[in-house]
Amino acid sequence: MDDIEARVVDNRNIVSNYFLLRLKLAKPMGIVRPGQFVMLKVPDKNIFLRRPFSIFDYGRDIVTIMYRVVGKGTEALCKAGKNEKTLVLGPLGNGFTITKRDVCVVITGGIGVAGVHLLIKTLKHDASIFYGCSSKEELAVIKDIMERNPAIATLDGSRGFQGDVVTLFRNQMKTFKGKNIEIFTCGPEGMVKNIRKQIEKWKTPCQVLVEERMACGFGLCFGCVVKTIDEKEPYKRACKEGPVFDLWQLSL
Amino acid sequence: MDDIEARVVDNRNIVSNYFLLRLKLAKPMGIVRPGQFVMLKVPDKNIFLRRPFSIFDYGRDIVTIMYRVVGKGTEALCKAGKNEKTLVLGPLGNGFTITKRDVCVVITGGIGVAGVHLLIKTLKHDASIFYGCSSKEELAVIKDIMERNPAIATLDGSRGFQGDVVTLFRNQMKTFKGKNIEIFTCGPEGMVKNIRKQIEKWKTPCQVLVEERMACGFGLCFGCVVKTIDEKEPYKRACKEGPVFDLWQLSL
Amino acid sequence: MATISLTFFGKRLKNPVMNASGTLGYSNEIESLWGVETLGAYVTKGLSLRPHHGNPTPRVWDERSGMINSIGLQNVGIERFFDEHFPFFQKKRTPVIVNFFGFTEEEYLDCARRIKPDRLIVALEMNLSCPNIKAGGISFGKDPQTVYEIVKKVKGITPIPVLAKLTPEVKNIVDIARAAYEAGIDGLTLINTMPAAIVDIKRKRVPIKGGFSGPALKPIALRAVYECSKAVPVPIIGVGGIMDADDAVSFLMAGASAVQVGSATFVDPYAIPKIIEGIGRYADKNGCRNLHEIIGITHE
Amino acid sequence: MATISLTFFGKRLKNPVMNASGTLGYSNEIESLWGVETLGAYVTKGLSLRPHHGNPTPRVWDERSGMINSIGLQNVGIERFFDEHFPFFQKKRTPVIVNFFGFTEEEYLDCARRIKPDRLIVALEMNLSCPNIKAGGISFGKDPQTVYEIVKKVKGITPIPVLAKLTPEVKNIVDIARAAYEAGIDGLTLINTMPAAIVDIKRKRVPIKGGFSGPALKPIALRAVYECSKAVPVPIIGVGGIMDADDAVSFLMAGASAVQVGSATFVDPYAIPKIIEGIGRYADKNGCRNLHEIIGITHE
Ligand SMILES: Cc1cc2nc3c(=O)[nH]c(=O)nc-3n(C[C@H](O)[C@H](O)[C@H](O)COP(=O)(O)OP(=O)(O)OC[C@H]3O[C@@H](n4cnc5c(N)ncnc54)[C@H](O)[C@@H]3O)c2cc1C
Ligand SMILES: Cc1cc2nc3c(=O)[nH]c(=O)nc-3n(C[C@H](O)[C@H](O)[C@H](O)COP(=O)(O)OP(=O)(O)OC[C@H]3O[C@@H](n4cnc5c(N)ncnc54)[C@H](O)[C@@H]3O)c2cc1C
Ligand SMILES: Cc1cc2nc3c(=O)[nH]c(=O)nc-3n(C[C@H](O)[C@H](O)[C@H](O)COP(=O)(O)O)c2cc1C
Ligand SMILES: Cc1cc2nc3c(=O)[nH]c(=O)nc-3n(C[C@H](O)[C@H](O)[C@H](O)COP(=O)(O)O)c2cc1C
Ligand code: FES
Ligand code: FES
Repeated sequence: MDDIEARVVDNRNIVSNYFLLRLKLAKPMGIVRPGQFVMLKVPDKNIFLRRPFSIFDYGRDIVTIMYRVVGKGTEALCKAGKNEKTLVLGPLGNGFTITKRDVCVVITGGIGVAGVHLLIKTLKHDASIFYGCSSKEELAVIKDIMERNPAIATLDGSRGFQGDVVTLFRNQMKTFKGKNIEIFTCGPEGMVKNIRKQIEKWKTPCQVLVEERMACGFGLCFGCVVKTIDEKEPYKRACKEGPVFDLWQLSL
Repeated sequence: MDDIEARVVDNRNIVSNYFLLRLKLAKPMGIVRPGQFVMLKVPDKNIFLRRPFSIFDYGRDIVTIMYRVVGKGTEALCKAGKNEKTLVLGPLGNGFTITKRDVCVVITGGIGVAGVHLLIKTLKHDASIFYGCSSKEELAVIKDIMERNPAIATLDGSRGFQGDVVTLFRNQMKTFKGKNIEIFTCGPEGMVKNIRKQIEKWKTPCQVLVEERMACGFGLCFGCVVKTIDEKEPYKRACKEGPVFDLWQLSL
Repeated sequence: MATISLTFFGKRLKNPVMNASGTLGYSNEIESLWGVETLGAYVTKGLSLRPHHGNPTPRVWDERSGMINSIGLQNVGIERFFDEHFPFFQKKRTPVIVNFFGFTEEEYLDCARRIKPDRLIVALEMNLSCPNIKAGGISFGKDPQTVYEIVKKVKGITPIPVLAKLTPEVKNIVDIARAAYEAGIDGLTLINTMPAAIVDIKRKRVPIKGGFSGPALKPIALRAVYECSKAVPVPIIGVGGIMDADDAVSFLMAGASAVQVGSATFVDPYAIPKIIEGIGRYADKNGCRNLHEIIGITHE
Repeated sequence: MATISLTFFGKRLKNPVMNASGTLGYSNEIESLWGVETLGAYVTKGLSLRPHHGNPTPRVWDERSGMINSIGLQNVGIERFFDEHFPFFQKKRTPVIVNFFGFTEEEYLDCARRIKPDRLIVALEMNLSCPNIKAGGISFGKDPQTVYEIVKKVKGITPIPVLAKLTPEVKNIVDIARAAYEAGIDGLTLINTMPAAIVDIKRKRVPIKGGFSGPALKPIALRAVYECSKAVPVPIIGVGGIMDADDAVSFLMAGASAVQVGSATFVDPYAIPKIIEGIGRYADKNGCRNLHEIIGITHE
């Protein structure tokens, strides 16, 4: 991990408020594991703190980030032009742990895919992917993983299953029967809670990438905590002990 | 007066810490009188307030400013590169009043010349100019008024009279004997006080351009006051009632 | 189109945006750029019974996220203000809020007594940050008890609605707000500048100590507005670091009925008209027919 | 070359720069970037007698000129700190200042009692901004009388030098500094965060209320340091909005003997080593052989 100067290569609008940002680093980052993130300086004088973003992709000094515009930091970020200078602190946090399983199931939706994209790339072809979004237009976001044949749910039914991604997963759960599966997920809290409800009975292993507001990104401030079932010390730092947690350790 | 968008044409170091900044205005400024000034936005995120600068020259949408680097605002200003965007509020304040006299005497020193430069240009050839600075290198600052044959004083004696500009003026006072003269000056408080001492006896008419820290530049804040002999209301706004004052009204 | 006008102490204001006291001259200084009739109301420079000379310079200093001022309450006095400047507002039919102060309790009372009700005068705004000479220079606004007493007396003297303008340098601003409310205050203006100082490291000195204003003040002011508007049921005017329409909307949502803009005008002399326009645009865009729909909405 | 080392309560510190409490983890978090032995002294996260869970999220929020935090004093407690983290500082021979707090007077006293003198412990730093449960949640640092009492008692219990860390949200910080001094305090840390709030206009709510830190705090902190260092003859540690070496030098000139850096580390994790280097460069460039030549130089 280090704080590295970087320049914007491109900062492209994919669809609606999704952007893909590629940054050229002045020197290589450390070894990147799927699920790790960076703290990115937003090149705008009104933004004080850095913002955490999952490493969407990384290779040859280019780090790629996919982000959705949701507030003042990301609004400012989407205005960053080619060659604009910034700083990238990373790689940070503990990524996903890939253990040998019969099937790795990745469930995600919306911008959540940014957190599992590198994981999907790493998992090769032994993975079952579920992706949910509002309509078929949004599928532009997962263009480069379409070849992995993800099961798709759209809220408006314009493509794939009509409904939310957890219902789609539930409908297909029987196909995993008897198999040794592990779930990997990243997305809104509501989705994670729904997944939990579906697998409560079997306590299926499940790794969750959580997103919390951060100030430092590497354990200094205790700003980014998530509540766990550890009674002695319930609040764990998402940036340091996470951002990937065992679902069954979380107190949702 | 208006607040006008502008871009840096060039921002040139003349000598030591003197700079000449030319700005192209998006639209013409109002009619400019010698001694008026602008409030300039310093294009740097750490500079909150604008800075006042005399209009060194003005013509065809180009306003020129000569400045000396003395603190954080001017330090930031000298980093402004070609085409950088800024804002120019002006023209502001009351300039010099040019009345018919036998001789107009302009006494100035150092960066003070920036305040009287346009006056000198306007006065045509019926003016007697005294300029003081530390050494002959600094004369680069008055290059374009050298043709007006200014009397020069340098502290190190490397050119002209060795000593300060007010002593030089005193030495030549007899040449003005019997003439109806008026003095115009702009410079450090010490210089103005010295001039006053020299002409105290005759109460020679004298207009002084004062420099005070400003926040608004046009009478809103009462930040830029100078003390006058008006007992009822001693503090007058340099930006609104000035920046040019009658020396004999000031309480120095 | 949404209306952003409002009724404030029974008077109709075009919009909820005013200048902050001491940041828009005496009357017509801004006229070459825009007219004071643009304002919801014009707030006067702080006025006292007798004219006051103010502090020597430097009086203003730049700071990364705002500015420091130490004007020292220079003003021509109430009488000259009403003789020389008030007619301008009458001509322009612009509602006025009269900011005033005193160095003794008697001076506050005399001020309040001198200001006669007028169709255009919306309210008096008591600046409680003024040093109380009899109390060794500690400002009037520091103790709930002192605030209670002076507000009670001023309210007993004038029929004009009275706003108390509070300083943030107190133990607990909500206690001060409550004291003013119990004494019968009609509204609050929150907040005045925060005491601060600058060090000039080149010249190794402290060139200025004074009041800090500008963007740095905003979250401090927002908290004061939020807490006080929950605690006392009188209208609040929010002030502190408002630079754009979003900032102004933040104050309304925190519980302010109107806002004042100070230092922003020095950075951009068109800040006030831009903010007024921006609030209108915000309302239109968000289908907000009336500002009451957002005032204090964060309380729920 | 100039020396920027100093003697603080009889201990030698390499330089006058410390982290601010709560902004540099428990011990080794920064080690992959730079070592804690770089610091003049390491200041611990606020510790209490018993472990404390802290507040739910959101705990941090970005603001134009700083940030707001509402961590809620989460910590593992004094015992676990000394068991699990203190040995790290021993190994690294890094001087430590132990920041602590309590929700009752007894908890403060118990904390002070538990911390045993050690070669590496430079001082205890009492965080007086903690809510006093018995006084209805008003913090200990608000009243000169309360401050006097608690400081007096803590001083009676521990042989270790004690610093009082004061909140700026008081009537007059100099009165608080004087009360602490009269009770025997050994030094002051000025200042803690300023209470503030954020409005999220998109979601029409106040997502966080908490302490404001960062550049916006600097002139407020500088004034506290300047006034208090003139009023009381004990060493002062300046903290609030220090982003670079010039800021640190400003605090020294205002009267601080040392400085702490908090939020700057989140913006630039190398801020502290850069500031240390920058102070050295400043001293060299200005022919300042020893920091005593500039500490409090603005007082003259
Ligand atoms: C480990 C990690 C990885 C992340 N990866 C990505 C990513 O790859 N792509 C992406 O678009 N986003 C990602 N996020 C979320 C991203 O950091 C936030 O969306 C961003 O910081 C919002 O900044 P803002 O100023 O635009 O929003 P703000 O105006 O600050 O807030 C807008 C809304 O976003 C929520 N929010 C703000 N910060 C966070 C945060 N850190 N985590 C979750 N919600 C937040 C707020 O609560 C609020 O509702 C990640 C967050 C974490 C912790
Ligand atoms: C009407 C007017 C016209 C001016 N014309 C020119 C000009 O043509 N060229 C030029 O170089 N300067 C001019 N000045 C001065 C110029 O405004 C200041 O030098 C500048 O604002 C300093 O900013 P800073 O941030 O670099 O200095 P700071 O760091 O703010 O201060 C550095 C030093 O400069 C002094 N200073 C700061 N502001 C002013 C000020 N407004 N007036 C006088 N002293 C100040 C301070 O007291 C301090 O000693 C003029 C000032 C006025 C009021
Ligand atoms: C130059 C200046 C003069 C001020 N004069 C007064 C005053 O006379 N009376 C008063 O109550 N407040 C005065 N204030 C405080 C402002 O009205 C306002 O409360 C403060 O500046 C915060 O708002 P801002 O951040 O928008 O500037 C003054 C502020 C400034 C900057
Ligand atoms: C995330 C965070 C946690 C903090 N925790 C503590 C604490 O536990 N005890 C304490 O006395 N101060 C605490 N503070 C206050 C800082 O020590 C410091 O006084 C304040 O942040 C101002 O300095 P800065 O502007 O350099 O950040 C904390 C500040 C932050 C930002
Ligand atoms: S963001 Fe600071 S501890 Fe996680
Ligand atoms: S600078 Fe504001 S009145 Fe002159």
